[in-house]
Amino acid sequence: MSAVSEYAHNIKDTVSTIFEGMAVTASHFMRKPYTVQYPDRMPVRVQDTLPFRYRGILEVDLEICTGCLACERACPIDCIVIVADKDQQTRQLLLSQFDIDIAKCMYCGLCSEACPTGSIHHTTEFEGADYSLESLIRRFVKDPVIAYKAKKGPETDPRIAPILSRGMAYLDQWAQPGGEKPAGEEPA
Amino acid sequence: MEALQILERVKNRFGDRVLEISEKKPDPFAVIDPNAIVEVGRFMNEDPELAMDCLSNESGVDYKDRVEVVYHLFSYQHRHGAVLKVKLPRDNPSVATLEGVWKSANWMEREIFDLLGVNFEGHSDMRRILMPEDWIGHPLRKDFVEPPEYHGISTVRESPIVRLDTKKK
Amino acid sequence: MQTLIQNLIASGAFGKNPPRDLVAAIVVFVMSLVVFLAIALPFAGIVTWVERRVWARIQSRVGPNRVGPQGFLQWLADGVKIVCKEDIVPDEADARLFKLAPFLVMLAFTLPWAVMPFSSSLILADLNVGILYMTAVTALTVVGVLMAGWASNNKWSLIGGVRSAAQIVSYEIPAGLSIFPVVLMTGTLSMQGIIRGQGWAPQHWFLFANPFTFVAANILYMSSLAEANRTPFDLPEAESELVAGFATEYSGWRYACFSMAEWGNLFIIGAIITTLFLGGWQFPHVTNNVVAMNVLELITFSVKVLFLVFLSMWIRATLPRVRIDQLMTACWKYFVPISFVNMIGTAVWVAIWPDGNVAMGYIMFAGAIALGAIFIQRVIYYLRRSQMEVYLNPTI
Amino acid sequence: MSTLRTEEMTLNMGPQHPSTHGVLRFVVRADGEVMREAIPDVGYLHRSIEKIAEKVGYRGFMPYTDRVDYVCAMFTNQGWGMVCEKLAGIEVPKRGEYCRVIAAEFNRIASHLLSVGAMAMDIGAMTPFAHVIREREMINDLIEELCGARLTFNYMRIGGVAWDLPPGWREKALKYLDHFDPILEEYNALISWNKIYIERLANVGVITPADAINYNLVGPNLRACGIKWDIRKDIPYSVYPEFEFEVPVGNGQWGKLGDSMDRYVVRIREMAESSKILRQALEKIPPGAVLAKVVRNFKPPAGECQIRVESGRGDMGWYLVSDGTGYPWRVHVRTGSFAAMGIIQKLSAGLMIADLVTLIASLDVIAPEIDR
Repeated sequence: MSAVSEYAHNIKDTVSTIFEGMAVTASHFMRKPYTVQYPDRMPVRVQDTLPFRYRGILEVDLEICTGCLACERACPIDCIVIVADKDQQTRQLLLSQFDIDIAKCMYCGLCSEACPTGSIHHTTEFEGADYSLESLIRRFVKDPVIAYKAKKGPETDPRIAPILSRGMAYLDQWAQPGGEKPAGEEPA
Repeated sequence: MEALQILERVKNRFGDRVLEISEKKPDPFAVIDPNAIVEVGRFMNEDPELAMDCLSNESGVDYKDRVEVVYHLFSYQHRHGAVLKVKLPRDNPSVATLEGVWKSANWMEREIFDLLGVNFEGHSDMRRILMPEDWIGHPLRKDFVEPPEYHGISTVRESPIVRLDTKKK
Repeated sequence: MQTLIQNLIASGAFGKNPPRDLVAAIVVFVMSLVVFLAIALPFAGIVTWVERRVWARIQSRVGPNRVGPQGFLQWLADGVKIVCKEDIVPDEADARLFKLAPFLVMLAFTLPWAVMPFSSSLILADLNVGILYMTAVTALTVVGVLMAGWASNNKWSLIGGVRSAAQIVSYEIPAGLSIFPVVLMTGTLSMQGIIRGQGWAPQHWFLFANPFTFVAANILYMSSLAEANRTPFDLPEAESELVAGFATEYSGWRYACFSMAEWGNLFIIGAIITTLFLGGWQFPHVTNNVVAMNVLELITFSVKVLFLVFLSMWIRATLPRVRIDQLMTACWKYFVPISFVNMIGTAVWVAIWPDGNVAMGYIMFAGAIALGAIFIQRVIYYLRRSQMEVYLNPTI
Repeated sequence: MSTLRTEEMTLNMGPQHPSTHGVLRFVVRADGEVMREAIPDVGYLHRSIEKIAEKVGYRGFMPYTDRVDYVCAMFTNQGWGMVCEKLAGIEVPKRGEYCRVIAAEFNRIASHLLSVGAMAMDIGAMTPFAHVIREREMINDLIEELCGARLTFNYMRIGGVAWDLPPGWREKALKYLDHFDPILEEYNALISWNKIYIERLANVGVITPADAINYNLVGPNLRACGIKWDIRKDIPYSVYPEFEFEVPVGNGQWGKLGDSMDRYVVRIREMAESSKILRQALEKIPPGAVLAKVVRNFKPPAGECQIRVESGRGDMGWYLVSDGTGYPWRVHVRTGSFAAMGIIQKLSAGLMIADLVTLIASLDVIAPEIDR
């Protein structure tokens, strides 16, 4: 390419590409903005729009906690502390402490995968800001409670049954490790 | 070429300076005399049938009784790879640098020096790379104990959860 | 202005026989204050809000919309916030120069308003060298910016300051040369004189007078952007390279001075181009009422200027930044030679058609409309291609 | 004419600087605008992830791998999963592999989007960055639905993936891809073929093919030098052999072979190829389990192995030494950014300060991946 034609080409390229770029940006004036006006200008709470698998702040349903310590063992950073002792007289497992340090929790979901009943599970709650690290500890046991013991047949206790069915549904959708659960959707 | 054939070829060339060939799956490797590693490296780089033009990975492993430096070589030309190892004493481990053969060794050797304390002789820039310059110790050594504080900054955060029982997990 | 001073003295507001110079000084001071406070500052403020909204729309965002209706008062909130902030002078900085620099930049921003031709009679001073004065005082910025860069005692600031100096000094040349064609055609440097040389209709604007002036207008616009440190020539404050360039160490109201001058300068750029090429305040004579006529002219002028301001925002949202050597290449290898060609071409044009070529005006205007049509077609093409309704998150 | 006396100045760029993509530091020796040398200083983001691996065990390390490269965490997940599977000889179910590929390719698009957007921003164009972040958000929404997190996915497990595709997800993903392809074209019109942009990138930081191999550059950086090398094609893993896709290589169309523009264009083209792979994968995905049966207390046999994954930043090497216990003896990650960082000092001589910024961006350096 001779110098003159290169010179002319440079000008032409510059002008035409800028023209094209301006057309793209101009077209954006006519499109809707994408941003979400969090938190006060949304029709619903953002927590309600999050997908089921969203890994938010952990929650424990003590009613169906078996005290098996699977979650405590699965946790890579030891943010779950469970104290479960066998009562010498009643021969029952007594949960006297179930604390989760959600300041330390990294929301990996390994604990809720390990849970046999779906007792420990993630919620869609994510707004956990607080003023001190101590206040970020979730203490689930107020008074020592007896751990849940799986029954042979279906759960009959009307107080526990709905919680357990929720927990099992949670496990179903979470596709328990092992992969035995059927696929969530039909393949093409 | 298969990895084992490559290692055989090196063995034929260097004889007993190739100390050992392990055929263990999945990655067979050859243990090289630390004094010969540059020679072996250069041979593998320049030999037209091996043409190991890339030092894909260099890492150090601390085995409590020795320190190993592992070289993963790769040839883009022939699309084959091989693994070399040198075994070094745990006190003052030192081996010649491969920087002269593969430029990529420069940073990887700095990292090994930093984290495992292997000294690479003849390296152009043997400084710590990831840890601060004034850090004491080499963190990936198995006997490394993390200092409780660094420049007055605590390196540990006590868990605010107090176990109700004294049982240790 | 003269008559105003005479009337004031005659009315006895300053007592009997006041010194004439004193009255003139007071009048000029008050008038400039009014122009500055009533027009320049709010403009600089509002334009920041407009720019942020324009940017936001281009970037599929909403932009500031919380303070006031549609966030209109955002600029006031920002202003109050920034003025309340601590004014930090770094220990190692050259304190005197450091404090002085923002004033110089502000000076360069305020002085051009003296010759701003808002309408046929709304002008502080119709200097007979108006346009020359305008280019001269806007170049004062370089002193302030260089001073700020040097005094900050920060290497990034210094680089920013030096870049700015190199850039503004270089781009003065194509800018100056691009004014020449208009001066050649009108034979005057007065702002009002240049505007009176054009008509209200687009085909009578100097922009469409001949091909050379059209190119000159574009070069002048680009050069002015460079002088005002706007993208794609915002090297002095290139935030990805120099953090904030010469303004890195500034805080509080001193920083506000810099940014205000930067945005205020947009108006000045627009005003220069409007005056020279877009027919200024020219409006068809629809009424004999002088006040109404002036208001209409003011609106015309403002609309044209604001369009150019909007254009610069749009460009800023579209284009990346050039490198310093490319900046110089663009100036010395492209803008300057082409400006010379423009100058000579216009001179020949004027020699052939001393009163201008009316047919050319219509042809150029038609060409511009055709270009606009192609542009709109491209915009529609991109709109059709994109399927922006694919919003996966149900919250939107 | 006597020569102009100039003085070299030392500039400290970083660790907090707008364009260092994380926490990097460069000691720049410059003569005015022209650099003599830029010496990278890394380690500000060192979190001793390799040491952590020795403490938390095989399963517990999976969430930590997300932090190795948080921009494309799927690949670090996959790398860790693959190296454990190779050592223990675990076969991943077909559907699991497909899920891995789908998640990983979406993540590759997201990673490349961030890379090219950040590059545009470093050059001074703000709008493309906002646009790519918008696209990335849409991909993140998809991935969030898949695995519940937007950045630190922890999606894969040793032996497969944790979660199957949720109902209706496939259609959503396909719909997104239909949206993505025109957007890529629009993006190109806006920035890639812009003359200023090309001028800024062409002939900057030219890497010769020999240098690229010698410095162990990987992924798009290597391909930009004209070397047709992609782990997905050349050392096939997972189910990649079942897909048809091109390996884009640099051709020096805009300047010299292996310049910044080539690296940029390779990333742009790779996004289109990923989109192709995704369409095929979403069409072909077979039924079945997604996770192989792995004992809960996973203990691979003693031994060592290395695998290579084609991550967003190229060939990521995982080296694992096991002693047969439940905790890895040694894990080493060889990452693309680490190698890319090593070549910057060599490339920087004679460039301008503004070019250093584009050079870092074009090598797509991510600070956590360097420091681990």
